[in-house]
Amino acid sequence: MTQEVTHWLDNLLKEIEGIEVRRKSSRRVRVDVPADALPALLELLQGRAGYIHLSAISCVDWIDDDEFELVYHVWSYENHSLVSAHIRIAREPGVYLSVYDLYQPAGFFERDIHEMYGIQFEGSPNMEKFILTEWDGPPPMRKEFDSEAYINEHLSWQEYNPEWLQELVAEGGGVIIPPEEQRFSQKKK
Amino acid sequence: MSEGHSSGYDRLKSKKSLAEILEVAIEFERTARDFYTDLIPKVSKQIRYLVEELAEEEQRHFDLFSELKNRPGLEQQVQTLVEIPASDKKFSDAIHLPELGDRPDDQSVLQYALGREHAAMEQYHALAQSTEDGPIKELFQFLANEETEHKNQLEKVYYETIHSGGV
Amino acid sequence: MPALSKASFLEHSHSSADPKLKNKRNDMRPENYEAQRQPPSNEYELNFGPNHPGIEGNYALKVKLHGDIVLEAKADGGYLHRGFEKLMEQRLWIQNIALVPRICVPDPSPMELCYSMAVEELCGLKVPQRAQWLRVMQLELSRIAAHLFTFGGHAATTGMYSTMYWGVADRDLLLDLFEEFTGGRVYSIYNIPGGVRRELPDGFLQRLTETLDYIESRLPDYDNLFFKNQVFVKRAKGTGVMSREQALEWGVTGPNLRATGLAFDVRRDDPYLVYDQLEFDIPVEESGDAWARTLVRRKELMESIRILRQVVEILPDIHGPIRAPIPNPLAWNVPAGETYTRVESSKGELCYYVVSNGGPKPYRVHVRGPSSMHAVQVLEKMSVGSRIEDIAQTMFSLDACPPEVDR
Amino acid sequence: MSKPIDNAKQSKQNVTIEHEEAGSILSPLKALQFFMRKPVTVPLEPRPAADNYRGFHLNDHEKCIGCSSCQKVCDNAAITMVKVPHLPEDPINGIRNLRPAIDYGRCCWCALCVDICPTSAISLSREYVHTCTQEEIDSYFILPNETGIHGEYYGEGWQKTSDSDLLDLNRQPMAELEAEERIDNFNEIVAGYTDQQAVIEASRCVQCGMCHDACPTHMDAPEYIRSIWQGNLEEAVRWIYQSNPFSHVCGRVCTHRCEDACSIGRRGEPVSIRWLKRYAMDSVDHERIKQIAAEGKADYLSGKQIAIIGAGPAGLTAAYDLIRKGHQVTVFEARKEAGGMPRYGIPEYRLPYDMLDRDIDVITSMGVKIQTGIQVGKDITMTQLEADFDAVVLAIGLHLGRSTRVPGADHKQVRKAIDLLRRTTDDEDYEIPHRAVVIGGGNVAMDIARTLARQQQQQLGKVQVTVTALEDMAHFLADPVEIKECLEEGIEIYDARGPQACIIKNNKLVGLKTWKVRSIFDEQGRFAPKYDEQDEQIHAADMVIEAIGQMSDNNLLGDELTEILDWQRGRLSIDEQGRTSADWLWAAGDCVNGPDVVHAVADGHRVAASIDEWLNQQ
Repeated sequence: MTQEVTHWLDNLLKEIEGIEVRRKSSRRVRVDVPADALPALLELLQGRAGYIHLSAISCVDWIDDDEFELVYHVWSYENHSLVSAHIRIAREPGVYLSVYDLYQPAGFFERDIHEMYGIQFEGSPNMEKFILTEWDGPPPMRKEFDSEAYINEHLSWQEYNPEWLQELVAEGGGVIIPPEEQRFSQKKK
Repeated sequence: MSEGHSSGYDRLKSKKSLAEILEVAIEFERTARDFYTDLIPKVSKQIRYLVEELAEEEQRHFDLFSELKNRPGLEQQVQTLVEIPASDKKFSDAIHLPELGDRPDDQSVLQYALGREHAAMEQYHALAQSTEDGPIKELFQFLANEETEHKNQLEKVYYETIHSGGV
Repeated sequence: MPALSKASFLEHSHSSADPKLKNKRNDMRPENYEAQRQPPSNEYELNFGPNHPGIEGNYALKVKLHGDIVLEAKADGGYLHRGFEKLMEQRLWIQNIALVPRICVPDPSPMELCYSMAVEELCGLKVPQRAQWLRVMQLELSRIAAHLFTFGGHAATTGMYSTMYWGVADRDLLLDLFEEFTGGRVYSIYNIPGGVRRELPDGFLQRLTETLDYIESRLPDYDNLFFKNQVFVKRAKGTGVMSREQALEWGVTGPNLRATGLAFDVRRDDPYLVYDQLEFDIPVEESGDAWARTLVRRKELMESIRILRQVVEILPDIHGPIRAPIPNPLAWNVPAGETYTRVESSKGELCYYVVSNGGPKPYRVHVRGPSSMHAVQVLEKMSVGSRIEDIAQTMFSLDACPPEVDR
Repeated sequence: MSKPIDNAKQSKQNVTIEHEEAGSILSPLKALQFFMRKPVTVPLEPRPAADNYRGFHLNDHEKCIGCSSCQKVCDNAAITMVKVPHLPEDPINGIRNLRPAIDYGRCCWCALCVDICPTSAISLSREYVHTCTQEEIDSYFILPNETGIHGEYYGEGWQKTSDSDLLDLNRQPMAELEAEERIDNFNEIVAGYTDQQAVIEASRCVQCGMCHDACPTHMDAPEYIRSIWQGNLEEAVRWIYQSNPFSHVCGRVCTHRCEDACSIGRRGEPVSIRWLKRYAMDSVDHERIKQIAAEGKADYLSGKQIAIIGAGPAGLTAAYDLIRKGHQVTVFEARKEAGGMPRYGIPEYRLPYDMLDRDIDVITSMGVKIQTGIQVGKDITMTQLEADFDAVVLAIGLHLGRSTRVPGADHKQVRKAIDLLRRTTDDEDYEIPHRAVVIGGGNVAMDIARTLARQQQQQLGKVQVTVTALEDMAHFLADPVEIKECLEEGIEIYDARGPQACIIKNNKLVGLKTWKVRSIFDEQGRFAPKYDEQDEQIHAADMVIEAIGQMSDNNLLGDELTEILDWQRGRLSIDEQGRTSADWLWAAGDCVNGPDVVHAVADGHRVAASIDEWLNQQ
């Protein structure tokens, strides 16, 4: 991206209130905006700067802050740069606006995030289940959902009892550290 | 100690019969055994084990040598005259009472014991050297080995006790 | 749990917001599926997949048809969902290198790379030059293998199974190469944050060259059998057409986008590794149909071979380590931060959004598989109006990879 | 959306396939040419895979030490550690009889286990296939050995290479004073780690716990190292205080058996466990350490009184444990200050005494009373202690030096190292020799040699110290670092020299006569030097210092008690809990175990636990 375009983009972004722009590299820009300013920002980026490709929407569950972070990665085929717009929304009720009207790919990402994190995107065309059709537990990508605990509770480990193991047990040996203990526990004081 | 060894010096001649040699040897072990046995109550309890072990070992040698001397079939051999080596004096001297003081410590006891074993080892070794091949030479070699063995054991105890190491 | 009797899946799926139906999650199971009398109509519903030879992977397209014309289509995923993104949050940074290639079976190498690049960026690791060239080699080999696989699959959808056999057999030669230099035939697990795990075996470049020559010599045969085959040409032309505007609007990338005439390729336009030092062209086609998409891939084979030949030439002169020093993987805290890495896989733009909170495990890994665009919304839209026999072809011509969607 | 797209970059096509034109309905028939070709057939018999192939696991049971790093790095929890009783188990040398068993229902063949293995015992084979029916599912769980899953060795595929090794085999370097900076003073030599170094060093640990098993007091080293790595130093101190209240001392002068057992040390330099402990202790505020140490202290008094003789690591550790349990503890110390052997045996350049004071301060701050300058046996008798206290602990250390008693060893210029070190600590003057010869090859010998060297440099401006040791360099009992630093400081070391006599001329000591040692160990590996009497040397000296061995001053027990107690080969006989044959008397530390700080700490814990149990039963 040329210097000129860089300046032009920076100036453009200044139009949004409460925006924080960080240029991470020549082709990566991080933008933090208040949640309610995001649609305007995207509109600006798309309409005036050629960021027509929504590469992805990523969701991060910052459970300690009681917030979800939504990151909108948009790419400009003209500027050859990728802007990642970060917003934070409250974890409860976990509702945000759909950007489907601006970017059609948002339909998939919003549906996915809804399924995995339980965030409701108002105005998104399709909030149906897609991957977790038979799942009625909590949205599994939320940090409070402990999938390892769930697995240990609902499924059992394959039991083996080969001859060599029986021989070792007869000798006084055998399984000492099962893998789940090594992985899931840490020495308690 | 009994009077038996007071005349020991007289018996030192250039040649001795095997019987005589064995007698001195038996005397050597006996005096040592008695010496250690007497010492047992005198030393502090913490090193008493050492003196007890030494007394036991000397008793074992005493028994061994006595048995040898009286072994049937050895009557002929015990009369054989054997050239006595230069170490004989040192060996015979060791029959005398040592001066370890009232309450010897472990190191003094060990040093004394080592000295005794060393003298005995040299004596038998020299006897074996000066004897022609045959059962008598083998006997001396056996005795020399016995004493060497004991001395080696004591040396290990000595170094382990005194050079406690790693400090 | 009461069986859902009267609602078709289409009706049902619209009603997920209805609390009364919330628990009826097993309605899709055969034992809960009651035959129903259709209303007098020529419309009917068909489950296309998840187990159907015309479907790429375990995936389903549920279509509503009038005669053999598709009125409505719904993509149905989840059959391959293994919860990779969640799993990655529970594994050490390094452990994920064994996990990521499994997200896309036919083209696993870009997955490894994209993840490794993200970790490297977060840690500020500088990847040695030699490792970068080795990575390019791996990626391009993987692209060739993936394209051969796709042609095979695509040909099979039009009944041309010989091409499939050829494609799979020739791909096997590439797998032999993978086995030799990465230790694994399908999942190379060759990348590691910081570089790659193995130096090349002796004489490898020679064998690589031989295989490239062979693959190249086979291309005319493929052309005769498949690409010039009038059965294929006639079936593919005009099938699954997407205009450039539509492609852009739908977020389509990769060969599918290039088949609409837009020469966009992450390797050139957002370069990584040493792609900016390599000479290669970006093949495009204009018509945006199944035929164009397949042809773009066919041309990309040549470009990949071209790139690999450059690698063979340059690699012997690139010396030095193949991995930057990395901390003990059992005690590796990646500095807090986030990064969005992006590579061009055989299917399009593959991105990883990786977040670290400074801990020993990733805080969040979001995998943006290229197929998540063209295997869901785009496929749904493009299927409408097509004929039932073209569904499979459309899907294969898009090179939809369901595990990328399911993750 | 109708953005104008810049297509200028669209490149020219060099591949042209004229499909429509050239393609004909007959093109596919060209494939018929292959009809006559000989088909490619691959024989069914097994063939070895490529050299780098990641097949099934191979494990060299001789090399494998059972550290379970493979299990930790395994992605899929495919590795189970199995005890194999017939294999050797040796915690001191860092060997466990655990071996990894692999569940091929879970393994993903990533080979991270190979890349991390500290011993490089694991590799993967060049074998492709294993499969079975449901009935034979047990065949998916194997204990790999050198031959592979089917016992048919196909050769090693993926092995550890320097490229793929995931372990950092090199230590963080420790900043130290150079020889010329340290030779004229007693400043601490080792600088300690910086924050960054400590985190990097801590990150080298694979958390195998070999160190924990080898440590006499079983310190939770993996846990405190992990805490250091995580930057949680208070947590590290908390872990440290679980097992060792003498960690300022042990962080500096511990014999670090942990490091000898460290699995990283199999191929590289072991993790600097000792310096990491020191780092954690030095980094946390002393007042905070006191609070952490006091966590969990009983908030009641048991009413029991315990006397401890000797305020060294063993005695004070016992005191620390006992006061935590609510007992009242009085410690009797014969010397001017508490600290025991660390204060009176270890020079300050290795252990600054204010660090020792901190450890002691933590213990006294919890309510332990220390009475210094009280000689048991003289100022107070054992009988009195027995009467006044519920239990007594004897932890008197080894304060008497042994003498070689070679001829001339009774000369007044033949001194004992431990006496001189004590005098140095207590600032008692003694005449600094111009030429000193030290007898001994252990750490005490090095301590006195280096102490004298410093004093010579300070007072005479010149170092002339010679160390003679029975052992050869390869078998020195002293820490290799001590030897290295000795040499740096200009001290001469003559190894394999056995002292024979102190040469005295005109009543003046002039030197030490030594013989060459031919061998120091017998066939059984016991200490039994053999000399070469021909190789004799005289080492000139105006002072000979004997640093060969130490013993405890058991006279304080008195004849009567000595007679009552059971003894075991010269040492007080104790049971596994450290209790003597008298039910009120326990013994701990160097006086029963020989010299070792961390062992003394372990002892202190042991007797405290035993006393507490006994008191609770009453």
